[in-house]
Amino acid sequence: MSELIFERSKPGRQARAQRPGGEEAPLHQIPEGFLRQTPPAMPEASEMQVVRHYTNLSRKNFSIDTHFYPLGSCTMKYNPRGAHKAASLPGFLQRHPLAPPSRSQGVLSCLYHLQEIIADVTGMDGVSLAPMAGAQGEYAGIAMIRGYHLSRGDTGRNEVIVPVNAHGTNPATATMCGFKVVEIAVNKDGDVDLDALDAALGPKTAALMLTNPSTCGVFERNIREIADKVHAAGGLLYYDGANLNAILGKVRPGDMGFDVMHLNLHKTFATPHGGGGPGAGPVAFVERLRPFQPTPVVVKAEAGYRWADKRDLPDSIGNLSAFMGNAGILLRAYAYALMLGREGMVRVAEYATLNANYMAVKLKEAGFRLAYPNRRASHEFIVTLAPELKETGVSAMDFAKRLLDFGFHAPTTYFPLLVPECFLIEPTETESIDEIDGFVEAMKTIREEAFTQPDRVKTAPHTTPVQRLDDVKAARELNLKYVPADTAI
Amino acid sequence: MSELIFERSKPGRQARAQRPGGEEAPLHQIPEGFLRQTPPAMPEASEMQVVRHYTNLSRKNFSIDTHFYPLGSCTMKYNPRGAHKAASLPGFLQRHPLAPPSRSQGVLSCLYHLQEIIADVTGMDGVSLAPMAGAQGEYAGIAMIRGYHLSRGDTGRNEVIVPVNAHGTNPATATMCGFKVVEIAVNKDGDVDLDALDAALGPKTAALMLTNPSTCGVFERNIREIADKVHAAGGLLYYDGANLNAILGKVRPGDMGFDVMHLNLHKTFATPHGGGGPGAGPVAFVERLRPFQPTPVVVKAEAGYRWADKRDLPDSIGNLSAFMGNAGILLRAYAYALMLGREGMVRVAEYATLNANYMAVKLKEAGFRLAYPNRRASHEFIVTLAPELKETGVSAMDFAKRLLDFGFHAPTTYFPLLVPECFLIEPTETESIDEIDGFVEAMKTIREEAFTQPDRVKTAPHTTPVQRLDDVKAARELNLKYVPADTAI
Amino acid sequence: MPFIPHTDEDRQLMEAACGVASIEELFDEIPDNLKAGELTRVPEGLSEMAMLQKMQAAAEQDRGAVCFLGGGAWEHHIPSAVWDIAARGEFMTAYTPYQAEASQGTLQLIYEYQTMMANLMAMDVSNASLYDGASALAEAVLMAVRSQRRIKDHRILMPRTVNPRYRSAVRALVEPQEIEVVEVALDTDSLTTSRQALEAAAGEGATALVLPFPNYFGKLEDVQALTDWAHEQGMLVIALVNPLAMSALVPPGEWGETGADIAVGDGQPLGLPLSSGGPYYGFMVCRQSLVRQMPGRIIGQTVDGEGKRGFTLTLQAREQHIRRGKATSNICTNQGLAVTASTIHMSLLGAEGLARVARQCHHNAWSLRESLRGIQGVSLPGSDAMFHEFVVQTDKPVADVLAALDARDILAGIDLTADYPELGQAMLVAVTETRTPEQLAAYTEALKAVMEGQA
Amino acid sequence: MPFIPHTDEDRQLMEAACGVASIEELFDEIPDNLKAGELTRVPEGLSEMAMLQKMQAAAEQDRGAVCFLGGGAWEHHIPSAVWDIAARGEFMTAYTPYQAEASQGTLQLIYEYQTMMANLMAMDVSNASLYDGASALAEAVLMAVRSQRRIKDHRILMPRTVNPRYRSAVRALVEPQEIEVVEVALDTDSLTTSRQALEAAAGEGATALVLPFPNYFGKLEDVQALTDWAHEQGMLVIALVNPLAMSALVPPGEWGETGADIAVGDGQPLGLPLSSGGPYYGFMVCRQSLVRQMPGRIIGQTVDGEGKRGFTLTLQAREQHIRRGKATSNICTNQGLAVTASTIHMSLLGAEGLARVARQCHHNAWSLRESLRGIQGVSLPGSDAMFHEFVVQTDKPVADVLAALDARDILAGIDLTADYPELGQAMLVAVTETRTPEQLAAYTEALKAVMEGQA
Ligand SMILES: Cc1ncc(COP(=O)(O)O)c(C=O)c1O
Ligand SMILES: Cc1ncc(COP(=O)(O)O)c(C=O)c1O
Repeated sequence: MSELIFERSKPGRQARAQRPGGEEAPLHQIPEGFLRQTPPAMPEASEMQVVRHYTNLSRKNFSIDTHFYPLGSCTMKYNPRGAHKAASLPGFLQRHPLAPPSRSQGVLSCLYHLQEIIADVTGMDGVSLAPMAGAQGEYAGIAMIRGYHLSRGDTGRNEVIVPVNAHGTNPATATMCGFKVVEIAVNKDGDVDLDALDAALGPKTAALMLTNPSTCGVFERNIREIADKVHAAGGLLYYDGANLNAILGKVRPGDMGFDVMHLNLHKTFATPHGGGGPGAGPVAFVERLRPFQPTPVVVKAEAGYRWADKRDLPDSIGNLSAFMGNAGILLRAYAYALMLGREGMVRVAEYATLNANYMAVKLKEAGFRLAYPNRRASHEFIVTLAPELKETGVSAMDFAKRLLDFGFHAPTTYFPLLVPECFLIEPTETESIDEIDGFVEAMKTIREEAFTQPDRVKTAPHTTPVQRLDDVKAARELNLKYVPADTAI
Repeated sequence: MSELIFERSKPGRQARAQRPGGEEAPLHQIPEGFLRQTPPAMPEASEMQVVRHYTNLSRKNFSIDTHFYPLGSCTMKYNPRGAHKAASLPGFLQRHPLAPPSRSQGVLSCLYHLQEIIADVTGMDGVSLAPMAGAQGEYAGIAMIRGYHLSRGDTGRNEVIVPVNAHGTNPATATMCGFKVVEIAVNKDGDVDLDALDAALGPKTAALMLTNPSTCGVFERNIREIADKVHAAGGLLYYDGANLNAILGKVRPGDMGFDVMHLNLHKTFATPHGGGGPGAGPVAFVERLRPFQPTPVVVKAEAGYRWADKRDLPDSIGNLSAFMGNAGILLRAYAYALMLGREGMVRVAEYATLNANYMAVKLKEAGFRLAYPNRRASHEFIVTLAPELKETGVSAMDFAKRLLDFGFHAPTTYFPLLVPECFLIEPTETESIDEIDGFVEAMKTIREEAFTQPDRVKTAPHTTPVQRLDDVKAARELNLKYVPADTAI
Repeated sequence: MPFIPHTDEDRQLMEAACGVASIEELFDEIPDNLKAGELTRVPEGLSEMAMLQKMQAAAEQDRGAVCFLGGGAWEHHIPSAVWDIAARGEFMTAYTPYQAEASQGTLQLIYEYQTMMANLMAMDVSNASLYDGASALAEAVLMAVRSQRRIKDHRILMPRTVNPRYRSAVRALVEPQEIEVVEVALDTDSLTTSRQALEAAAGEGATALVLPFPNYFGKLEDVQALTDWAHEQGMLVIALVNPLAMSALVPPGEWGETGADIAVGDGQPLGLPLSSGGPYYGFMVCRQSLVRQMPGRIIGQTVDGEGKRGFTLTLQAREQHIRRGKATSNICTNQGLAVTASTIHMSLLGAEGLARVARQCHHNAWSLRESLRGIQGVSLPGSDAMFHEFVVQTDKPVADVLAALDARDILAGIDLTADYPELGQAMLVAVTETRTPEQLAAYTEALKAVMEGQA
Repeated sequence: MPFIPHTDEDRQLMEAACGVASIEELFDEIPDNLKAGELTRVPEGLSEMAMLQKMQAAAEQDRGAVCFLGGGAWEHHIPSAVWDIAARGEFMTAYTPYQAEASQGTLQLIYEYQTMMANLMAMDVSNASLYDGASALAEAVLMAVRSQRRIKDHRILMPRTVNPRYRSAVRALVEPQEIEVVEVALDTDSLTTSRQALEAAAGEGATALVLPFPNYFGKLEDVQALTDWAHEQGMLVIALVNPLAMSALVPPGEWGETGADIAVGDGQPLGLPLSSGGPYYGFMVCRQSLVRQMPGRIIGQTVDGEGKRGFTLTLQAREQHIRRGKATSNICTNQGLAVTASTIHMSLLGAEGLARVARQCHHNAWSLRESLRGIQGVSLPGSDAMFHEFVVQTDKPVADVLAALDARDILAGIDLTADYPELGQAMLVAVTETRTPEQLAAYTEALKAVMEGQA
């Protein structure tokens, strides 16, 4: 059942209805040297074979539509089918990105209102929807900060400060923007170490990048103090919005003192993750950063909505994609926002937080160790399985794999790195107490197993289409594409 | 994982986005006695819970999109996704059945052309698309025959002749139309026993119902002789079109001498079976039966297409449904016909026949006994597992269940009844030699098992969500709806 | 070759295995004179793209009007999840669940459906579906006849307040079995069926009474009293209901002292798109004591070898594939996928959601009806107690009125003149939860303009 | 509460378990002065029905014109099966396949995708996708820079025949790393890039040369000779290609003596709807020797404990979640679902199907271009060797011409005047396999009418 589509192929087989009918069209006046001589090795299968192959492949995945997926920092919540349907309306799917304003008022009005909604929930002054994922949103934000400093002739600021528990995209983004990364410590309660911050701040500081609540699953209580310190040092504050689900409509990054931020609409606004994307990572910013925002953005004029581009925003960091980012994802997010409404936004944060705290309490009662037992959980929290590893030899990885056998996707493991053997657990607001209790039960059972039959856990998973995979082999003997056995390479 | 949706429910839980917004609307001037007092016990679940429940339920099914399904007489072939998409176009889905002609020319033109196509491939003079499945098509056809005889004052014809291997719907239909059923034998080559036919024919004969090729999987060679006999006796011939896939475009029932027939579009025209329907069962007929056809039918007039009803066809047997039968299925069939085209129709019969004959040969080579070894297979053929049962105690049922473990849906078992321990096998033209060879291999393996470890086969299936089910208990202790454990009934 | 996977090599190999030189030879048992010539009315094959372009053009042609038509099919909102899931290959391309172990998805779903439908009707047992509401009504009539064996000459009381298309379908489907369908006159004032009319039609007695609720005109028959009356006369009561309405109105199981005996109707309001009239599905629910007379498939719960719960087809001895000529019906293929969608639909809405939709339909219809009051030349017959449809009588030819509104992109109602000459110039108007206040206002304005001659 | 399953009872039970009197208390670590007031610009919540009505109205507004726009996104037929399968919950709502054992569906699919894309480009290895074609080109530039460590001051030769939106995105994405992007002049006669212009731009040398094929104007750059020239100068060659065209035209792996080094482009023509510009995906393929410099996820084949084949993320040490500030890119979420669709699309079409589509596009474009020849005031610059786009110059302001055609429901082309002042009044016209002969004729007629003043 795990044949590749290539292994199901046979020369000459084809999904014939999918080609243009009639004779093969001629190629006109294209010189021989520009023509392909050997056709590429591609699948050769009938339509039904393709449908069956990929339908069956899909059945080997866990997904939100089939499983509870408490993946910390990833906000795997229900992706409303209505939003998918809205974005799939023929009028939206068929619109060319360069269609003139006369053929664009529908989509532009949606995007304009989405900009408004995002500005409102973030407490920011402006929004550009252009970035295509969180990391590109970070890039946009940091590039805007760079543009800001440079525009003021403040050219010495070449450092970006990042706490050690930051997501990998934060330091990677800073580097892409040409900055040096300065990592600072986090204290035992999960807050930024203020002394370390003081030590790091200075005339070279361009920005501090922060998630709040952080990936430790706790709210940074000193945020205003931190903001003041950074601003006093002449730096700006970047907010990594990946965890916005925790505080949506409850606390606004703009009010915390942040200058610019991204949102992961594929997290907070429930657009589907798609097995790794596409997402959308709008940037929201305070007034003084407006001139630098990425293009295009929708503006409202007398004659209707239109795109503003480099001509309107000469200081813009520019366009980050060929057109308008992942427009189809933005439409899904807009549909979601319309359904939630203003009351619904706040409820997201409330119930995401309730679920996380409840689950933390239940796991603690079951004997698990919380990484930050004295703190409220935000929408997520950390359990460390270090005691279990020590006593039974069963690691967080083993727990993770064994959970799959119980029909639960594993939480985020080994991130953030500062907590050993950690599980970062985020139930999200769309799961019910029943699923949460079920997960806690499974965790208890596995813990029991760790003591009584550790091998059962260490060799897990047992019920998935494949057993535990050899990652070392994968990296050592690189096999990145299929080559038929009878082909000499 | 097999909880019922009711067992996942909790009072007050709801998929809130799916209700009309705002306040609950008032009920105006409806007297108390007309209002419902206790709300029905219905599921109470969140949108995600419902999505997850039914997505996971679906994963417990075999289907054409996931498995080879060689179910004889059912024509489980690939259901083109393009046809599904065509019928799901908003303009089609949103059209009200009673929309005036001004808002109906699109759909009417499609249905009109489908009538034409069906007339062509059946060799008949007229077509009504009204019947909603094969059985209703049979009803229409037999009722038309009844109307025909009565209209001529020929009131004594109260018998319908049906061969023993006919599908159950044939005799059941005759009964529903008020006829007495006369069963006749089939000879050892699978043909109608002509002596039995002669004996049965007479002044009471209203019709003979016949499938050709029959459910024995062979072509009735004497069909013209049979037709002549029936006609000579004053009866008419009904063609059960369930097996039309075998001869599509190759031989036309009209040319064989049949007077009226149905088609199962959900077989021959590849509309999906949907886990038991919906289908569509158009009737096609010769000229003299036209006045009796069921309504409505599409006619072409000066002003465009329009529906003809009882006013146009006063002798019609009438309408068999509230509107126009399963219009959405008819559109799928039309889309399929458009893609096949005239060449494609013939190819269906050719490759369906090639596959069946190849598979029969291969199974015979593997040691299985064909029921009609001296005959060409049509699009299907029969294997009898009587020898295996005798030698090993493993029945056709056991083979059928064990096949599921190999990822193959079982063929039709124990039908037609006249062949003991039979498998009626129909691979269809959309399966490739690879799937067929795989099935033959599985059959060989199971046969091997029957001799070496019969219990493994008798207790199969082993890999399905449930093991073999207790049908007797199901019928004895009727449990036809869920009642919560704590409810006294 | 669209949809055929064979390569030339495959074909040759297979021909060789069969011992034939060409596929044609496999047809050698068929007399030559029977073989078809070229097809002439089937066009040449199209690619999927060209097919879709053609179909899209046809589909576009029929779009663009706001719909106030009902009469057996209504435009309702269908949650997006419904068809996304129902159209999954595993549901859509499965066969009838004869192999239970390979069909637990479909089987459990139907068991859930049976539960929902029985509960919605407040009755005992449901089958797995019939073709549509009209044919389900015919099957109910046949079932009533089978259940009343002591009666010799079967007469069924059929009020004229039953959908006229249902009435004619019933005639088409039961007449050959020599069952008399007796029409019961319409009270044109109330647009309901009076006890007097029933008594007149009943004469010596009848096998069953059909009670529509709401009736074709959206009015509420006095089902409580009439059920008891019919039972006193020894008749069975066949309820014909809109299932959506049953979330808010009294369900058949609670009519009169003991409830109706059989309930049928069309499942369309529960998640099925209008789609020119189908596929929808007919539902049928009955008392436990009648279950062996029920037509169609029924799913039962059972256990497997390990005692694990599972679901399977049961009571198959009623069905044609076992009982053949003596089966309760000839139905085989039913409307499985429509039921699949409907089950998901009901699960998403729940009792409260359904009732909310029902009330919103009712309220919107009521609002429109109120707003039409006073338009010159318009009258609104019948009592004010209604569900979501109502009759409008006009002093101009209704066909002209409808055409004038059509020209304004409003499908304003169903012309009743042919089916109900006794109502004069009349049309049937339906309003559901999908109609916006703006659309209701536009309707009123347009009708006013047409009726008051400024059209 | 839309999408929240909690009943009141659940909430209370959970609050009690947490030892709080209300949910609000769970937020007690947050300083009060930070708490948000009511949202003012988020409207009130809508039901799914009302939301869809609103979105439907917006979507309808933008429909109705026949599209001849390209410039990086083209209307192609997408087999119906593609999105039916890609939108299955198991693909659409899965996360990045970090837990390999629970993600074999996605992982195997990407491995298949990598194979298809590498084969289509005739190159060694593919990654699992980048955001879009423009950002992929920027990543290729950064990758070239990383691979040419010996060079100190990085200069990238960027012909003006590269899509102007790609050029500006590259600048936006690489400029902070102090890489100079050198524009290479356009030969306005041939609409290609000349060797001379390249030599002039190269000066002392460069890190890499970007070669678009077909270029922005649909023309064919002399990739064979220019690749060898660039390699001789020690530059890497970054091929920027239309992947559909590569089924018929010479692929990057076969350019010149040794092939291009990196190939990128946008996957949109392989199964992605226009959708206002996204989601599409950027693909990237390279020589084996450069694989450790590649950005983005890569899937490798491996085995499980029982030796069974399986697939997993590999070479993760290149990525931000492991390497953080030293990663090859900051990309994390990519365009997985778009790749899923594309993989199914390519499987359905196969090499021959793709080539047929490519040829049909080319032929349709060619036919339209030929039919425009001779229209008064129209000229068709450049050589006749083209793929499926071409430039039309007009002697009237092109903005007016486009507006006049828009009024006839034809989106006739992309206005080039702002991006290419050197071309005068010019527009870029694209034609794909989806355009019918009737639509081509209508275009010609309309342009004729507009240009010859009968508009
Ligand atoms: C905390 C944090 N920041 C940033 C990102 C990057 O976002 P994206 O994957 O959308 O690029 C993620 C998501 O993976 C995240 O969890
Ligand atoms: C031979 C034969 N006749 C008639 C029928 C009845 O058709 P339907 O199920 O569409 O009512 C079938 C299908 O099951 C059949 O196989």
